[in-house]
Amino acid sequence: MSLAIARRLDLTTLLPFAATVLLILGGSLFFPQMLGIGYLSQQLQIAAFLGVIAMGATIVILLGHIDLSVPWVLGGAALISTTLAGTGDPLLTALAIPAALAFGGLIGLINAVGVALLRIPSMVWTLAVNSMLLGISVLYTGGFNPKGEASATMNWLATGKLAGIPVAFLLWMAVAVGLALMLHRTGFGRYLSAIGYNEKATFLSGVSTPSVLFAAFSIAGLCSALGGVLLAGYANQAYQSMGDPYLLPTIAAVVIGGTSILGGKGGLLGTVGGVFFITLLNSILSVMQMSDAWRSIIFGVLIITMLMVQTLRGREG
Amino acid sequence: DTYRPECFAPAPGTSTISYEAKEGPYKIAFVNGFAGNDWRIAAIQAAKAWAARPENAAKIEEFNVVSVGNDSAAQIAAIDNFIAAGFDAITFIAVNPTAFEPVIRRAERAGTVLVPFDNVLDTDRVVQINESQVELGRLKAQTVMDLLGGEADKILMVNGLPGNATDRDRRIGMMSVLENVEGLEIVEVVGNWDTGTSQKVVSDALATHGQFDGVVSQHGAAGTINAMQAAGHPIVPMGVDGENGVRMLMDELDIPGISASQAPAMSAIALEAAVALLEGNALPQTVYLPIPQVKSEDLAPGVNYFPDLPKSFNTGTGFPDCFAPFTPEELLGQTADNT
Amino acid sequence: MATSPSPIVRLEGVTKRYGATVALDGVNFDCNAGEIHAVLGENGAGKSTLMKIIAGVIQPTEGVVHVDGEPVALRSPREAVSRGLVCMFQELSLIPDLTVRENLMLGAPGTGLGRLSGRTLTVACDLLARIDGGHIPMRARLADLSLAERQQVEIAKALAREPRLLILDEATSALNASVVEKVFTVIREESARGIGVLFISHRFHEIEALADRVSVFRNGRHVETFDNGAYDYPAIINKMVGQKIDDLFPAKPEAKPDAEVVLRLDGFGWEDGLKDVSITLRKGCITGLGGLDGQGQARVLQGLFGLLRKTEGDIVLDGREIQIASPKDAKRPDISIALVPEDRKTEALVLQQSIAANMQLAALGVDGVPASDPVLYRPYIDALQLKYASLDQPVGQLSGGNQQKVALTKWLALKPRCLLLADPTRGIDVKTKTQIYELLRRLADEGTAILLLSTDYEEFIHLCDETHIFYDGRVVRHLQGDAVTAENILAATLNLPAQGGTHA
Amino acid sequence: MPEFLRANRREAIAVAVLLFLLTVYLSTHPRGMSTYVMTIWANQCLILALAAAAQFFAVIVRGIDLSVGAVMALTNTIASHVMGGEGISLLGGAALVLAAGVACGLLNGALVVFARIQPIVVTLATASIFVGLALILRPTPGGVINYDLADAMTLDVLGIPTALLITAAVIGLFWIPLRRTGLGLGLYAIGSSEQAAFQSGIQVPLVRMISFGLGGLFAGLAGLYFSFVTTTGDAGIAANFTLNSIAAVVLGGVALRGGVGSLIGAIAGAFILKTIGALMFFSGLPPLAQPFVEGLVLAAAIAIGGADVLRVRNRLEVFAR
Ligand SMILES: Nc1ncnc2c1ncn2[C@@H]1O[C@H](COP(=O)(O)OP(=O)(O)OP(=O)(O)O)[C@@H](O)[C@H]1O
Ligand SMILES: Nc1ncnc2c1ncn2[C@@H]1O[C@H](COP(=O)(O)OP(=O)(O)OP(=O)(O)O)[C@@H](O)[C@H]1O
Ligand SMILES: O[C@@H]1[C@@H](O)[C@H](O)OC[C@H]1O
Ligand SMILES: [Mg+2]
Ligand SMILES: [Mg+2]
Repeated sequence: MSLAIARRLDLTTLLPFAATVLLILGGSLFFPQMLGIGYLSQQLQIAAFLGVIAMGATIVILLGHIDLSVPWVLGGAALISTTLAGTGDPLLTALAIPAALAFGGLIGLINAVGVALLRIPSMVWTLAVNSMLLGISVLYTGGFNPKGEASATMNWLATGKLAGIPVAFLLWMAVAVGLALMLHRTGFGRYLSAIGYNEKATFLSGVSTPSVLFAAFSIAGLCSALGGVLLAGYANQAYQSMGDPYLLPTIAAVVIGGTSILGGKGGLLGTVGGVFFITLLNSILSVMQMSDAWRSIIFGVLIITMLMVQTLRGREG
Repeated sequence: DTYRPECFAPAPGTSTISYEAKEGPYKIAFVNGFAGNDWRIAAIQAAKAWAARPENAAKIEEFNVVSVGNDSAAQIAAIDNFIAAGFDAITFIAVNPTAFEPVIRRAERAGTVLVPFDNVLDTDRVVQINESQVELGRLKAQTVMDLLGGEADKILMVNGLPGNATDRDRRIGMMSVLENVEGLEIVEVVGNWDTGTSQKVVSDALATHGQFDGVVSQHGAAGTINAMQAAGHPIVPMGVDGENGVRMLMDELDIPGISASQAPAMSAIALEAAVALLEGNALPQTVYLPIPQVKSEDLAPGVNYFPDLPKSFNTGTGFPDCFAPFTPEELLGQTADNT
Repeated sequence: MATSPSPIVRLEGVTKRYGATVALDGVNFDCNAGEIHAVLGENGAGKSTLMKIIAGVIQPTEGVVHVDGEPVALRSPREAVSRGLVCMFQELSLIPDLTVRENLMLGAPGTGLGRLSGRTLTVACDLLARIDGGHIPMRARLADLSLAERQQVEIAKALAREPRLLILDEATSALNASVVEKVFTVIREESARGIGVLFISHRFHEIEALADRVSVFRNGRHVETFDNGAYDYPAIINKMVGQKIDDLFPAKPEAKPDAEVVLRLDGFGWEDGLKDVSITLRKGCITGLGGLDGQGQARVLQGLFGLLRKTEGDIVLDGREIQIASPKDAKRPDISIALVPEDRKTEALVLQQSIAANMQLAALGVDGVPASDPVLYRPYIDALQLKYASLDQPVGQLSGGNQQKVALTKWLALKPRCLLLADPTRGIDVKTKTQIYELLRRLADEGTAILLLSTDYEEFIHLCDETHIFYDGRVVRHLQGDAVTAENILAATLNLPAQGGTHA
Repeated sequence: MPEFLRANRREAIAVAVLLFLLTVYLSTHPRGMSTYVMTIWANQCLILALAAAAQFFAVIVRGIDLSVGAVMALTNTIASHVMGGEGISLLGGAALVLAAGVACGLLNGALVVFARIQPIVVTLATASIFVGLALILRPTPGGVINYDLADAMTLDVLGIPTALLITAAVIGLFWIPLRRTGLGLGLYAIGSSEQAAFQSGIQVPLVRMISFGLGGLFAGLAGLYFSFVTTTGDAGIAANFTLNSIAAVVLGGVALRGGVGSLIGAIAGAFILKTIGALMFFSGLPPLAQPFVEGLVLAAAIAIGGADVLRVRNRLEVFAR
């Protein structure tokens, strides 16, 4: 793994990290506090929500696919976990997180059925799944309106600290390392990018490509669900469309991290950098009280700049 | 001289509108925009609860509710469809305040009564039901400033969804107060009416701007409070909206201030207004409903907030001056599957 | 053989580098109007690179290209075509999702972005007919054609552009002898009309039959150009590979009809593509599958590799009947069937990935196989003499033939019990061919059952112990021993009565 | 004819599905089939259809355009500034609006062709920029479009909805002819195999730029027609249309891997999508159940397209899709 990481430590991967550092230094000119532990560890915590989701997204994108069901998988998981925890019943409360994750995994499987078996483009199938989930949660909330509450564990995961480090961040890193091991220790990572480049040839190499797709999409579902659990623990509640702000930033983080949207090329480490960059950028634009118009313009321009640098490097190397 | 002014309070300097009476029972539709939002779900529930009350049910032949998403063209199409289908009145939450002039003309021709509410229109040609958004903002800011004895150095202002008239007016209302406090630094962040987003941006604001003397916020203030707690920020006066979770926190933490809500139950008032107009009554063109509000000291579980309902539940369950507020049971009694 | 003094193209000191690799090295070369000029060389010698430069696909790192004595910069195929330099590419220039008709019209001379003219089409159509492609439906999606059919379309497309110099880069590699003969007739007529033809092939009998002059390349260098017939095979091969090769094919052991049966197909069928095919694979025996393109022979391979749903008949392995539901199944140690597919670029390899990654892809996850251990592949890389810069180099950078070697290594490393090969020597140079033939023979002797689909009848005659000839989804002839002759094979492929052999 | 149907199978299915849904819709509509009802229906369908057309020109050359909605928002806000006037100024205004659309498209194209960044990523970023500009032009919704012009474009001619006439014109006067040109062929060639297209002598960069330009043009048209329907400017419309335009092209049988499908299909797909939405109006479904049912029908409609893969009997053929 260390070896695999090392191989991935090329400059494209480091780019977003470097850019993040520049952002912080730039921002600190206006707000010296940005160099303070308080602000930085807070960014680690907030980055974790996007980060966890982006880990799953990276895996799906490596396949050359995309998962647009993130928002309402996240929302659904939050709704389920808070509903169970809200009952106050210790057993159900204990089930809150597992149930939410199970939900995420299940939706992942449903996504995979459409993509792997029916061969529907993930971009539209996951979109359709997303709108069904929206429908279900509207139906559910409107029909039952159960008391919702994040469990103590959820709060701790989202807002707690271990040795001064946000638990959410540690959790994210755990997920990242876990997946990285899975990618590099087993053939899984190989299969992902091989499929991302040429699914037919991979299938003809005796790889059960559908199983790989199923695995990848359910991992993505799990990650989105975990993101939902964390966000519910953070806001200490679930609410409709709480996942909407996460879809496009997730994709942005992955591609800024050097993973090719066409599949095949890329990795988790780059995405981690991409997540830091997006999180810091949003944070700084926000505290600068930039008008919304200018915020989105700057956001777009910076992303393009990053990608240009990336492709330029790519062409030299 | 207008119908039930205690409820349908005229906005300052507004005109009156009336149509000639029609025979009931009526066909009425409620055309909502986006549905995946707790406030809107509550609004739909309130509308259905209203239609289910016997005294109203008697007056109604058909009642349709549709949600068209954040697409003004689709909303125009929906309204046109109900006009075409010969509906007597249509209430709606406008996706866009300026997109409905042609529809209004077509409605007039067809003799269909239009009653926008919540997100209303920039027009004086139809009766509109809303709380004064400017007042809603002003009220929160004023209360906070009063609690601060009229003086403050730094105020945090959490705005709603940008590019949206409702958000604009509420901000204008807050500014109308805060601008007059001299030496006041106003730090604005964009919370998008979203608890999680508010929590993030407020955390950042606290980390970079340090302490605030007070906070004024639109929807999502629960996030704002969480962030302040996490940052160990002292309790300061707050003006917030009316979600259940926010009131819980206010009561629990003894946060001084006010919770004034844009109440989803106004969907029912809009229907009430529609019927009143169809029955030939005159109403103010712009109705400013009495803003449901609670000072923190008056917060009482089960009365103006509900510990065993979700935090995302909107407490604005009615306007006492208009009719008995809906009980949560009444709202939920309307489970989605018995229309 | 008309060789006008003024060459159409002349290359002067042309060098092409790809990073460290030198694909072409200071090449001087010319091709005259009215001549058929064959280019020979082992895999990776630089033939395609040469052609791509003349066709404007790539630009030389150094050196000059002269067209009609004028130094020119050919920045794109468009410019080359406008000067009458038309190439029929080894990796085809056809659009999979367009119909045959649309492909023939695409970028045809005179059609810019504006209105399309049907004129080129009519020309192309009758050309297609003349090379035996008359049956190919104009409305068919190109992707739905077999490789051979696609090559026929590509040839017609190239000819229809009224070339002054026609470049054929392994244009006939998947075509069968009878079709190739027709293509040659057309080419001869064209050159008789004063058109220059540059011609790459790894099949000697083709070159002998066609070329006026022959140029030999080795390691990116132009070794020599001479008139056809000036040297004999061994001499030419010597120039090509820098060593003597006495016989192309290994000695064929006498038939052992009673050797133990490894794999048996009984009444195998699938839709209308395959009807009642029964084939027996014996230990130490190489079995050939022949026939015109698209007669179903590839279907047999696909069926045995678990690619066809709802097949009829039985597959019997070591006496027990087995079901093969997918390539993963086929790969299972207890079945252990390998397929080296027909189209290396889309089916056999992941071009963007490294040689190492490609070789490991099949072995990964097979228990008891150390997939990531280079030692596993070394013997085959050596035996096939893969020409590569580094194992981390993307396979896409390898020459056509060397890509094929990677595809073979990938599966051979698994030591399959039964090896299915679809035209494995297509685009492979003689030297490598001999290596592959020896390898196959050795594997067969070690007990691997080998099913060899081929478009080169020499392989049936000299390599295979027995051969099944397909026609319209059936085995129409089962040739063994002395009955395996060029005449019989050709007759059988056309389903004509035989002068020997046993009817299946 | 059957031959023709087989060749255009995807479009044929889409049109069939559309006719079915439309029949259901009209039969649930109390007013039933009438010019008014058809006009309402056609208007909102055409907006998405034009957006889908924009998406089509990105997808056909193997791209995705996440900025379609954003360009609509930008052009819509521009229109709300320049199309309130009278007479000739309106023409100028419309020209300006469409020019802006084309400019956006060309910017996307340039970043794809010259900076070599993947279309989906480029447009993800430019979308953010375009929306920002739109917000500067219209911080909150406002402005007007000349009502007479708006009426002319959104009502009917002799009982036929203007929107349907426009749709017919786009297909008959623009698409069918384009399909018969080298450009039309080039679009498909690039989308299907860029290398092969290049080797066949297609000027890949040029054709790609043109394709993105056309995409921008149609996004501009969509923004313009949206302006006619809503008679005002609003920077907040982007989100809806982008993803829906993608769903629409797929419903219309356009393959996201490029090179397959037709503008007719894309347009049909858009009409299908909007009709599914319209079905809710008089469905009598519980309001809170409607979003779910809508999603369900969408999923079903998409799955129908995929279903035939289950009948494929050569496992390799599923990869060709
Ligand atoms: N794009 C590329 N990048 C790097 N090296 C390349 C590239 N294309 C070709 N080469 C190298 O250039 C050399 C010549 O390749 P070329 O394709 O011309 O060989 P060839 O004579 O056509 O072989 P074959 O008979 O197998 O087709 C080979 O060593 C090949 O690896
Ligand atoms: N994906 C496909 N879809 C439809 N038809 C196909 C497809 N692939 C091949 N065909 C047609 O089916 C027939 C059999 O094709 P195929 O090329 O596999 O036969 P084959 O035995 O491999 O011929 P050869 O190996 O000599 O090229 C051919 O006529 C071909 O045009
Ligand atoms: O008025 C707003 C309502 O329209 C939105 O849906 O939720 C937040 C409210 O303030
Ligand atoms: Mg070659
Ligand atoms: Mg074949």
